[in-house]
Amino acid sequence: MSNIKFINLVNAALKKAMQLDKSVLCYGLGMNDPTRIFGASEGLVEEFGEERVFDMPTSENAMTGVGIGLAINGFRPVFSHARLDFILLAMDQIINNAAKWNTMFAGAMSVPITIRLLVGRGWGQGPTHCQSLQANFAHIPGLKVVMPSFPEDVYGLLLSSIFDNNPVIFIEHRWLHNIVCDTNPYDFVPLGKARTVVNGSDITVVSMSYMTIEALHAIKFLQERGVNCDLIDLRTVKPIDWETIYKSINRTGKLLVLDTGFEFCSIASEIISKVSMDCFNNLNIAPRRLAMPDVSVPTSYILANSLYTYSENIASEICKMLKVDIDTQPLKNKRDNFPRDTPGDWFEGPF
Amino acid sequence: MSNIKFINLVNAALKKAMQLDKSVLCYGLGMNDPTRIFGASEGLVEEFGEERVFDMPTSENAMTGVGIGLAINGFRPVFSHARLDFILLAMDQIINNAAKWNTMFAGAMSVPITIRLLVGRGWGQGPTHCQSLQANFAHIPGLKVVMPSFPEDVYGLLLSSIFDNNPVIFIEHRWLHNIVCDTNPYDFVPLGKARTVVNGSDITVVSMSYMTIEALHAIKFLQERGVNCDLIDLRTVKPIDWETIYKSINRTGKLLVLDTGFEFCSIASEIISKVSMDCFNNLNIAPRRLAMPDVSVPTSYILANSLYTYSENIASEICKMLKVDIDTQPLKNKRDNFPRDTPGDWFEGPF
Amino acid sequence: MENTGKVKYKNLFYKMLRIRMVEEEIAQRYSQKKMRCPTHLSIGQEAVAVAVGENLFATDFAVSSHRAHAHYLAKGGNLSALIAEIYGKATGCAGGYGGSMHLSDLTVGFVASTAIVANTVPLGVGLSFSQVLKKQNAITCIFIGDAAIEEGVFYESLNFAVLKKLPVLFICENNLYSVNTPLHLRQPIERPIFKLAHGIGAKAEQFDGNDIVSMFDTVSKVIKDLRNQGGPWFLEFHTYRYKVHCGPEDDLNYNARPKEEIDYWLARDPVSLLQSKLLELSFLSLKEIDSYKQKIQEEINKAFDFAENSLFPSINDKYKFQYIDNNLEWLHSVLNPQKEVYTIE
Amino acid sequence: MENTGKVKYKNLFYKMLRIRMVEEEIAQRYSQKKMRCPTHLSIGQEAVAVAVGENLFATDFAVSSHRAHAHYLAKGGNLSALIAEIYGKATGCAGGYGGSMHLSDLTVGFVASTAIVANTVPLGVGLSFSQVLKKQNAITCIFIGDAAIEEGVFYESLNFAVLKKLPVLFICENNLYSVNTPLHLRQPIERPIFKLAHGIGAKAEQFDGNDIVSMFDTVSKVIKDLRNQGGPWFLEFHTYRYKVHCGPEDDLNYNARPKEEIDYWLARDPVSLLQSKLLELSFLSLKEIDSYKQKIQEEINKAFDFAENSLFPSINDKYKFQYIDNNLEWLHSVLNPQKEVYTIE
Ligand SMILES: Cc1ncc(C[n+]2csc(CCOP(=O)(O)OP(=O)(O)O)c2C)c(N)n1
Ligand SMILES: Cc1ncc(C[n+]2csc(CCOP(=O)(O)OP(=O)(O)O)c2C)c(N)n1
Ligand SMILES: [Mg+2]
Ligand SMILES: [Mg+2]
Repeated sequence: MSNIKFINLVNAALKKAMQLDKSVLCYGLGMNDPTRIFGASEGLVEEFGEERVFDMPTSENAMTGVGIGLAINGFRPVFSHARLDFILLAMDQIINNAAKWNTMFAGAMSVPITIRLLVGRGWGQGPTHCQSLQANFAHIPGLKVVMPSFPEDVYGLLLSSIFDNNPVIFIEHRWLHNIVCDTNPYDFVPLGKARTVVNGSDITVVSMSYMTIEALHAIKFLQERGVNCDLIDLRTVKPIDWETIYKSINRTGKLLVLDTGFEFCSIASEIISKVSMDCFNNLNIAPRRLAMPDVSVPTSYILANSLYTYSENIASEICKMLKVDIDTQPLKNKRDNFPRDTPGDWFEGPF
Repeated sequence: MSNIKFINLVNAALKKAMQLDKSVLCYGLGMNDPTRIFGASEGLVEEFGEERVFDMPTSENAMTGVGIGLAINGFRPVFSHARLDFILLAMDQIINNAAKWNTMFAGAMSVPITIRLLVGRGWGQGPTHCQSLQANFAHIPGLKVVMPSFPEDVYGLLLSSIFDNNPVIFIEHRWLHNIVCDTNPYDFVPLGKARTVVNGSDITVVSMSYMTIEALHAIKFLQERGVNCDLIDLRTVKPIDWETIYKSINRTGKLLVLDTGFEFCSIASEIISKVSMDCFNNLNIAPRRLAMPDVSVPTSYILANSLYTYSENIASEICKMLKVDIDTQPLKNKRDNFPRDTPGDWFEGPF
Repeated sequence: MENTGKVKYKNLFYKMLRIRMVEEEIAQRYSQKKMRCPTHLSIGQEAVAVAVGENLFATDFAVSSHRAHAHYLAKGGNLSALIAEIYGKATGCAGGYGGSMHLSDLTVGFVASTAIVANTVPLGVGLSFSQVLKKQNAITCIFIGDAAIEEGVFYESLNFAVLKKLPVLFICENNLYSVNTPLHLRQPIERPIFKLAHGIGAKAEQFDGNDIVSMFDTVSKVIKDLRNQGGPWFLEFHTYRYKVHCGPEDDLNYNARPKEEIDYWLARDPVSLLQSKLLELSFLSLKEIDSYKQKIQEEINKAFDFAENSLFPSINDKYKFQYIDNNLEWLHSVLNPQKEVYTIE
Repeated sequence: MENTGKVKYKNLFYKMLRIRMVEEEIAQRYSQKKMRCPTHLSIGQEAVAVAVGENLFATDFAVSSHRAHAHYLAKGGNLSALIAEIYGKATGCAGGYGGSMHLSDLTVGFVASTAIVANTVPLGVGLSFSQVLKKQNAITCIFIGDAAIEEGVFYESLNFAVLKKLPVLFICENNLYSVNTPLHLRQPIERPIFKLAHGIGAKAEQFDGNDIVSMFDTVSKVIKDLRNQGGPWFLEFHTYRYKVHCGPEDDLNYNARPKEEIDYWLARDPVSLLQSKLLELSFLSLKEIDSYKQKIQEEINKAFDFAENSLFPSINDKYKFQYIDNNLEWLHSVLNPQKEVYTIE
């Protein structure tokens, strides 16, 4: 089992969904081409045929509406995009139609569409190929927004998204795709439930998607040095599992939120504001966030790298919050073993 | 001067801008039709001609790109939309082009476009004609987002937006359009500076756009009953004038944020989270927000009304926060003198 | 028109008259301020809806836009539920959540109308695609105005429909205006809309949208062709609206629109045109018309009574449709973590 | 080809060869991992860029897409600044902020290329509109691929250009693929792209995009017509890409694309085609070609040296372009609150 990567589990979930239910369809640019969207659609067209697995014109907006139409008449379409940034062309269909359909017609019709969006990073993706805009979707009533971090969760989360009766925005960070799974990944995972990845009582760290991986490095490093963090991986960023977060805060009294998106009006803002409103008396120091700063990400890797949050930044921030003095240089050095605009050796493309 | 309404001052600002600088252009659906977009473009085509003031096809996306192209080659286009909701068709042009152009080409070109978006409310606007999505724009680096509340400010703010070298999203709430001005409205108003509308030391109320009007009613009512609020009208919601907010908080120790938008990942979230992070030790009770709940707004006025925040809700919230016992029924009664799905008598259309 | 057409055209006349009278009643009562939502009337454009609607089955789908009352009714949508919807009542066809711009009657295949120009177009194409995938022997109709074709999504949708040869019928009511903006400020007028659609790859035709007698049979043929040979088909109907874009007032103001234009179209009112022809041919008497009107008026009165007497949706339901609940216990139970094996090729 | 064409075609050959050699050098050095950004090569498509670029002045504008090196160079863009940009250096044509997909050289009118399919199309139309409004006697070129025409914004933009008769030239390089997806899965192939554009209202023509001799003079005429009579003009060029969609590897893999297709196009390589013709006519000798190559290689080496030796942008500048500063003191000083009077009509 140890060879299975995150992207393979995305593929396995799509296969499973299509086997379980004939109404599941998969489409997107390059769906059936030799690269199969980084492997996500591997083997699908062969098993389920071209009626259920199809490529499309470069028409993101109409093809979202087509998916909504299919969904209204009983299908469960999964619409995949190689970059989240492309879906900005389809915001009218997503916000004015998909998100509102259920309310607008008083529950007469549901729109069970799943929109898979991949977030790019590194290797000079440039400002329009690296945006992690979960906040823009989460802001809209009626949408669910799912952001898996671990290969152990992605299979279950994707299946729950596909079989959810609401439109689901399913955001995969490209840097997760090659992460190998080391426990059984085939379990059911409900939407709306966070996962406590590490237990600790010094501080609550709330995270999502690829940031959870960086957090894990930082937290393991600190653990070895006597600092114990609660690490909560959101999995679903809308709706948020407040209960799990509040419980942790009420134990630790301290909150750090990590976000892959821009900081202003982010999921991190929402979490910090909700915790400040609802757990005010249990917070004993100022909450903090680490997110993308409020600036477009340039292409040159020198500049881009400087805007991202790495494990050593997380470790430092935690130390600062806890007022402990730990040298984070070893984390930094370890990371410098491979280029900072790649997640490891494998990332020189396809992008 | 007392007859001048908010919408007349929008019109006056457009005229002034076009007089000051030949590069200012105005366009949008219905720009030169008999109703002149509620009066905003009154007299413009007559004074400046059809080359500078023009109608367009119902092609929001391309016409945003056309505006960007005009801006790159030296124009200052003002693009008007009767509803904010329509601009969702143009998110690619706004986010992937306008917002990033400056960074993407290292400052070689600027995109001084102003996009006027009107937010609808009431009279059964329905879920897709009443969205106040400032948070979705504010989330994006590179955009400025301006939300005037008072007729006294709109002239100055619109001029500063038009002559700003960055793309500016200028959001006008339709319920402000008929508000009459009672002091001199022709002054310069810089972007990025909030306005302290009322001074008080009991609590800081931060607000924007139409919510400031409701807040003002509530705060005057409370003032007469011995409760003194600091009311800060943001005017620019991105970038935010943190200094003014922090100063007030550090005096009052209490924060209530009002927002015309959906609550999740909102401007209100951003403000509460920033204040909680940066002024933690000066906050002495849990901050609160009043914003649109996380649900689409139905058309039936009975349902829609129940989702909006009225002055009595604000007054009640403040009383709850301050633990004072004031009967807000008089505010409620006063409001019930005219239908709650209109701002007053004038609003039965045009919408 | 032959004698065989008598029953047919009398029926069409009745339906057009009914739509006209419904909308006139709405217009008349609108000032009572009980219908509190933006309302777009189709008075002057009834022939198109009826000509198309008459050729559809309940299993066919239709979607439309902000100006949808006529399409809804011609497709067989429930009248009382329409009026109640405009009144914002729980008995409305969208439970009061939708209003005049969001109509739906799934029992007759009128799937939805929405308020954003052209945004049901891809949805209609998706519905049509779903019919093909499900091997449902049915078609989908997409009602749009002349402005909707200016949205890129129309083009993208039509391209996809052509690519997949979907059984979808685009009905474009070209009433020369988008709100108050005349066509020539939005489109090159030397390029007719139906020719544009043809250039994109659709089978396309144009019709006099006001003279139902002149076009009904061809429309029937087109729809048969669509059912048998596939599509897409794009039909442009030239027609005219009398009321303001939104609301109950008349808009035949010689300052806003050219006098010749108004006069031309008023002389070609679709209901009057058909009525004169039927009278001329003695297919219909004035007395019959009166009895039609009486019957329709009764139906309309009932519908308004129904709407007036219905309850509003409960405020307690304001969060009811935030999300659709769904229980995934079945999924939980079919997933067997131990049994799954993933093989990497 | 007449003798008078000798200088002309030798010049065109030189320019095509130069672009080919630049891109081959990029491909070859890419594996050094110093060019760390997604890079789309146009090898096989050089004739189009050169045929168009040769007919432009520096005052004309051009915009392009992800695959823009050839367009940038053919428009006269600075070579060293291109290479430095791909290296992410401060001396790059976009200061390193843009990378291969965001090129700009305002000194020669190459305004911008961007990475989102078709999203410079309306921008180009806006530039062209700005030229008209400013009475600048110039045109704008919009380089797009065959997939870009599938985006609604292309259609909306072309409609507006037709409506306003703007002097804008659409150059569509139809290389049969969007990434790895062949045309027939995206568009009805019985509907040629240039005919589609014609249906939207543009003047339109198609060309063999690989045989510059066959099309150069007509392209020149079209551009003259555009300058004199207005536009828009839409030109479809049939051509072919050899490399993978993105990156330096070859993509002429018989599993992914039909063998006949590859063979057909390889036999019609644009550089070889012209070279053979020029050799055949003795307009050019092998020796001259060698000297061209040597000269070009020197220029290329210099450009790479320049890029390698340039500095990266400073990390301290990472927030430099968050907003453009602007001082509105002038506005403050011209606004005189006491003097303004607004009259309501
Ligand atoms: C995307 C979008 N842009 C603008 C509007 C405002 N609007 C509502 S109806 C309409 C005119 C539509 O004209 P047309 O399609 O010809 O239909 P008609 O009203 O003539 O029936 C416009 C511009 C909208 N609802 N949606
Ligand atoms: C809106 C959008 N959708 C998808 C992509 C991914 N993408 C990048 S290039 C490309 C293919 C474009 O094909 P074409 O226009 O024919 O140009 P070519 O690559 O063949 O030169 C695609 C789909 C994108 N960049 N933007
Ligand atoms: Mg119309
Ligand atoms: Mg191509």
